[in-house]
Amino acid sequence: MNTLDFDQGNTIIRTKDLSVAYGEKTAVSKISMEIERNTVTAFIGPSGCGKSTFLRSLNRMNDLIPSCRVTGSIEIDGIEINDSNVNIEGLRQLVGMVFQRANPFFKSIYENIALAPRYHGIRSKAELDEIVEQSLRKAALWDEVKDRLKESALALSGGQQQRLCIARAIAMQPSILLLDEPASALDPISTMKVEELISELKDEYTIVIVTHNLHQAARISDKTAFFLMGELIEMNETSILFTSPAQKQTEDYITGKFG
Amino acid sequence: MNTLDFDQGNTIIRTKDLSVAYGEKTAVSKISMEIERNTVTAFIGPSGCGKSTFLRSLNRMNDLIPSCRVTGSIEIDGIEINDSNVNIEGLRQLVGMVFQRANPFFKSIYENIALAPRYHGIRSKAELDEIVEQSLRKAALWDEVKDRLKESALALSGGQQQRLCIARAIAMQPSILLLDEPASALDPISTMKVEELISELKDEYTIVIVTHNLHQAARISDKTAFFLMGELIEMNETSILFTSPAQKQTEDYITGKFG
Amino acid sequence: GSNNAATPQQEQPKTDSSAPAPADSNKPAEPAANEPVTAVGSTALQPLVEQAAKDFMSKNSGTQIQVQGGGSGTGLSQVASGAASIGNSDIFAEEKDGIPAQELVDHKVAVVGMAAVANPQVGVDNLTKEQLIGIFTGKITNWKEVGGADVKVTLVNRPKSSGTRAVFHQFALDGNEEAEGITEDSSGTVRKIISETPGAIGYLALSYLNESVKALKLDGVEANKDNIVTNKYPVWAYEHMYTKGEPAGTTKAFLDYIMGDEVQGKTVVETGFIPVTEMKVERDAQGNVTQK
Amino acid sequence: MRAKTIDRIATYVLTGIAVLIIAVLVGLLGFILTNGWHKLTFDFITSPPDLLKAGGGVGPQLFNSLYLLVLTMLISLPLGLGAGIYMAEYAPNNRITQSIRLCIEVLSSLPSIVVGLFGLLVFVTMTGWGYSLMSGALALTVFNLPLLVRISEDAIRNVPKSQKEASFALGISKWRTVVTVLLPAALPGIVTGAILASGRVFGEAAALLFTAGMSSPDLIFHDFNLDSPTSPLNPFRPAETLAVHIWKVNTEGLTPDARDVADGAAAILVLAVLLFNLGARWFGTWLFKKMTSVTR
Amino acid sequence: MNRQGSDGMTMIEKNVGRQQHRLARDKSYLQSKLLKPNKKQSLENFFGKAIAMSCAALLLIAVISIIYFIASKGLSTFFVNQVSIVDFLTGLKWDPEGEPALFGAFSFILGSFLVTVLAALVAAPLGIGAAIFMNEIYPTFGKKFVKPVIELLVGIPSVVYGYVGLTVLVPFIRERFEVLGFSLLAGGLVLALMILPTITSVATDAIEAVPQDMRNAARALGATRWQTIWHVVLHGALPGCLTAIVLGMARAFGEALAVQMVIGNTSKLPESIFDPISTLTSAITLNMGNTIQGTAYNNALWSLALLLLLMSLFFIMILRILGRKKLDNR
Ligand SMILES: Nc1ncnc2c1ncn2[C@@H]1O[C@H](COP(=O)(O)OP(=O)(O)OP(=O)(O)O)[C@@H](O)[C@H]1O
Ligand SMILES: Nc1ncnc2c1ncn2[C@@H]1O[C@H](COP(=O)(O)OP(=O)(O)OP(=O)(O)O)[C@@H](O)[C@H]1O
Ligand SMILES: [Mg+2]
Ligand SMILES: [Mg+2]
Repeated sequence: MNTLDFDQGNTIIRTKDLSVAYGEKTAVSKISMEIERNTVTAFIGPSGCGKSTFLRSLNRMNDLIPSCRVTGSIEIDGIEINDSNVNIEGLRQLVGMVFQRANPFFKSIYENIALAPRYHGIRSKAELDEIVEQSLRKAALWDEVKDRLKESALALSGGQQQRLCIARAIAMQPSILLLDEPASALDPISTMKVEELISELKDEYTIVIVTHNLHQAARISDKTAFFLMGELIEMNETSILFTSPAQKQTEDYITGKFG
Repeated sequence: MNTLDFDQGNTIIRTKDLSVAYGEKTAVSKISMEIERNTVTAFIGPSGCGKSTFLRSLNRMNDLIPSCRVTGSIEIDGIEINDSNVNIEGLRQLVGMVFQRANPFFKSIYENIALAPRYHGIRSKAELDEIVEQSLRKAALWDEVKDRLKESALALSGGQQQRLCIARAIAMQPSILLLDEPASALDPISTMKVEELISELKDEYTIVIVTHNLHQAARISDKTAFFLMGELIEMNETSILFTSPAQKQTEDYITGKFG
Repeated sequence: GSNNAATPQQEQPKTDSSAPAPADSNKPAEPAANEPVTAVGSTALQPLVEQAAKDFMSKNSGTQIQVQGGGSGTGLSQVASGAASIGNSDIFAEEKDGIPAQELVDHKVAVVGMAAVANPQVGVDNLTKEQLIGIFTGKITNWKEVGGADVKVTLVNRPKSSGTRAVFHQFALDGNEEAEGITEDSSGTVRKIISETPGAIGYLALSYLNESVKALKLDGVEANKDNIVTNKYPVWAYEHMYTKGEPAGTTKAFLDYIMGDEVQGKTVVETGFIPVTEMKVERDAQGNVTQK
Repeated sequence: MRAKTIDRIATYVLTGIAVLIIAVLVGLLGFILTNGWHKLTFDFITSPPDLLKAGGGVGPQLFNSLYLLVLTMLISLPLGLGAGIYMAEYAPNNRITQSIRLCIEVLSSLPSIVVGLFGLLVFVTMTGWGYSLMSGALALTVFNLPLLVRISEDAIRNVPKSQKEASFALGISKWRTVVTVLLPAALPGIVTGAILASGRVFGEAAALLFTAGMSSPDLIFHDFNLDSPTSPLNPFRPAETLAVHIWKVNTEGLTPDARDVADGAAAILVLAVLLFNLGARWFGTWLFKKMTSVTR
Repeated sequence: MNRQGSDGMTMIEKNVGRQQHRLARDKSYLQSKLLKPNKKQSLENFFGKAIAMSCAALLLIAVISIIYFIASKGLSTFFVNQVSIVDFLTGLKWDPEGEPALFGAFSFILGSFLVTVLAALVAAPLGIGAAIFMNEIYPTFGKKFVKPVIELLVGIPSVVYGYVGLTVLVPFIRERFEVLGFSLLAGGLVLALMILPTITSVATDAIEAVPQDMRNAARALGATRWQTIWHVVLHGALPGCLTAIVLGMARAFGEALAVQMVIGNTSKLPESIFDPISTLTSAITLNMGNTIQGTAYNNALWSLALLLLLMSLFFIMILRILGRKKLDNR
């Protein structure tokens, strides 16, 4: 179910002239980008520059916003995902997402994790238990919650909630993982664990992460894309982009941080 | 110089054996701490360790949570703030707060800022306009919103919303400013601006900031307090704490980040 | 109609609302403007009283007469407790428990006749009393048993507390208990149901009869004014307006007006009642009939 | 792709439900409006009813309905809002609050006829007002209040907690927080609720039979003396409303066109409710925009 | 650094001066702020609370007086007129003016119960389904068209519903099923139509209140729209939906005029849903105006009202317990 057709070369996501507008307001304009399989790509850029919007169009979450119009093309593994014959649920299962704000369901911790696997056909209790435990372990949350899996997820602290959301996405066993500032509410230890996890998952998944933490981007990503005012200014190997950016704006931004 | 009355010491906030529990669960246990006037104090520690809870008890925001019980003493300028004769509104006006999650009012940008000053007695339109502009400038938001002050604050991006909340707290002209991860949703440029702002405000305000970004703590704070599982493990000059922590746990935490 | 009721008041606004109204020379009692009269009770009697009140007010400007429904029970309770000046009732106060009948003064203002009414398709236009009782007590369940079409009988009753039912029960069914059936309070609804439901039978005041339903003769006697005034057709009742003690002032003037020729001769007939003044017999609360 | 199939079936079923409801509702509205359409003349809407002959109108009844609605809302809205605020923000979590809550639910389930009889005993008889608009308005208030309380409470509770926190953190007192932060945000919900409540008030008949009465004096519309029994604005005069009038002509009406009058009155009632709804909706949106600057 | 300030001081001097001033001000300012009993604020809070509380108190008084009134009247059947409670609740014969007077209200109780349950069974799935449709399936059309139409229907007076039921539904049932027409079924359907708007609007509000974040999270997990609705939206909106049903049932229970016009009002036990029935409300409305206050008959009607009250209380309780159970699962 999850296995993509691998003979298409190494590019897994390819956008071409992708623009996204909310009503009259263009949030992302004409971005063309290629993302390679099993890499970590970081999106950086100032607040409001359209990183989240771009990310959300990769699994068609923008479909849910009525005013939102997407133009241009997005191919995942050579398949245009905005085509009408694409199975959106299948797409979203393949392309997992964790949001900027933690959004656990009004359900127990266990149910939060088990929901998606159950949707996707896993019924056996033992199997679900296993998935829940594994996902929570990967998200570095297991030890903290193992004794209260039946309690409401809303009783967790902000950071715990966010890690729960990551665990929830992992439980679906996606191929691509979109992370919208997953660590902005996490403490360094959890952040470190998540960063480790991301590096670990790299062999299995393609990961795209939005972050405000340039250190984090530098530490974990293979490639970095710098956005400004809805445009993609520069995208390159992380080491190159951070050491010798091609664009003045990128340099300003990177050094500005420590100005 | 000689007119100043320095004999009361420089401590503005002093807690003694402060414990906070949510129902049965103790979130903060027996913390004694002193915070000096016109300094920046950073709280660090892993997620769920009680930083927010401690912070919230400093302006009695915990009063709002029915299950929450606060024991021990908190003195601000020698006055026990949990006493019944303390004017809570006055306290909260003196001790401004910005939350982990941006929470602008469902009102216009202008109204978001002007609400508190108006409530606290400023009626003249010109004066309010001035306060709104100054506060937004200080929060590095003025240029982005000056043309749409009458629009809803909810139309702003996450980062803009958070800066608006900072502006809103500043507009009240508090003496103490509590910031609960104010920059966790901000991009580096805004973060830098906010950090600069914090350093600037230091001569006027006493600032307490919760942050997960150890760099940030190191850059902006005079003192740093490290929390773990509801306890205060260590508090010291920031330079000392980060270079030669007295406690093993502190060291683990600080270095763990880059483990 | 009501338009002429409003016009005179508009012509002489307010000024005379405090002064006593010019009295009609025929009137033995003088209506006083500052004493509003309330007539409450029977919904069946309400149209007559309301129309009479309108005409009365337009003749005696400045007087206020409020007419309200609520049911005979409400009317009797209210007048007995002094909350209303007049209590309109379909039945004798003596017939209701809990009413101090001796404190109330009865003014019989009209007579209402009632007929057993059936769906036009039942194929019967006359019933003997035995047949009628048989039908209403549930012993006869098909119209063919009384020589009509082969349709099931559907009873349409009035509520147990209703004055109409009490009259029908007493004078048409001779006190035999009705079987359970559909129960409706209002004449309009009863008529509608009977006209639409095959095999339906019920009873209506004569004023509500029209071509959509068929009024049945009882023992060959048609329910009409001529037969009622002589009690040849026995299913009829008085409409009462009770006062607590002897009426005075506007109340008396209004009651006198209703008993006068103008109302008895016109409004009473128009509203489908029989003028009490034309009755050749009298009936008391126990049902004893005496010739006038 | 079982989930997908279920999703499609569910969509069809839900759409089917919506279509069914719309069909029934449109049929119902169409039935009422087409039946009454020919009566909707200026004369019918403005002239007083006739008791015996055909050709009467419903002018005073229409006015009474509107005026009674205004009176009821003037009384019940502040009370409902106040109690809603109390329940949402001040009520301690204890037995008394629980029992208030229970009382509200019980009250909202009271049959309106019982409220009417209660009104007859207390407002009509005990106060000595007689059958009057005021008695009617108070009876309607009794039966309207629980709905308004529930709606305001829910609307206030649904405002995110972070709004309240933000306001408290600015040193704003609780009352002012409620008034300046929570209420504006809760307004659309409250307005929706008030519309629902008004609809009920407008169409209520049973509770009014025994309180506002079943007849109306001939109103003199230029008479502004509040004491005068013929002044339209006098709150202590009896007043038959449109809904009561429908009931009356339906049940005991003697005029040959009783059916027509009822049809026409029902059509007017439906149209009035429609206009009122649209007006209130527009007003609610306008107010929300005004108070929160949020366009929705 | 050594630029001149406007009043002749250097920047440093100015800064130091400002700081001194600030510190000096701070001490007294802080303490005064903290300890000053702020009259305006506490007054405001006091009055706010007082206003809100008196509204709630008024509500309580109204409720208590009504309950007292109904209970005192309704209980006098048993304590003044000496009717046995058991006979009243289980008796099959209702003949208050007979000899001896019989007060068996079981058929009314059963009728009210049946008609309400039938109405809820029809209206709850339809109403909640419509609410889901309006929020989740086709929001633009739903909010712009369906919702206003449904809200409009709340305003249609019950007599009109009753009249439409009488002229359309009853003949339809009569011809379609060859029965009388006046029936439990007709009453249930008319009531279902009447409570549909209530259920729909309240359920809509509840569904709207579920945060968009939740839907996003579920959709991002690849849940279909229906799965999102079923597991996340309805789960979150459940208390609200139950409230909607309670409100609807309460309305159905208390409805008088419309039901009375279509159920036939026969105080016999129904054998099928095509049989005419009688309800508590119809018994009250049919007889209340014709009976004399204070008599056994009148008191018995008040007992029916009291029963009505108790029965709705019973429903409220059941649903509350249900609601609490569901909430715990969260
Ligand atoms: N639902 C929406 N409707 C209208 N405008 C929106 C919406 N979401 C975002 N925008 C606008 O689109 C622009 C890009 O927003 P986006 O959330 O993608 O920025 P971002 O780079 O993720 O910012 P941040 O770092 O603050 O999260 C912003 O100007 C924002 O105001
Ligand atoms: N309202 C509440 N009710 C019950 N428990 C709570 C509540 N708020 C916080 N807690 C618990 O109290 C503990 C401390 O929470 P707190 O929010 O103070 O942590 P924190 O250090 O701010 O964490 P983070 O960095 O994730 O924000 C946590 O275990 C949390 O689950
Ligand atoms: Mg973003
Ligand atoms: Mg925190």
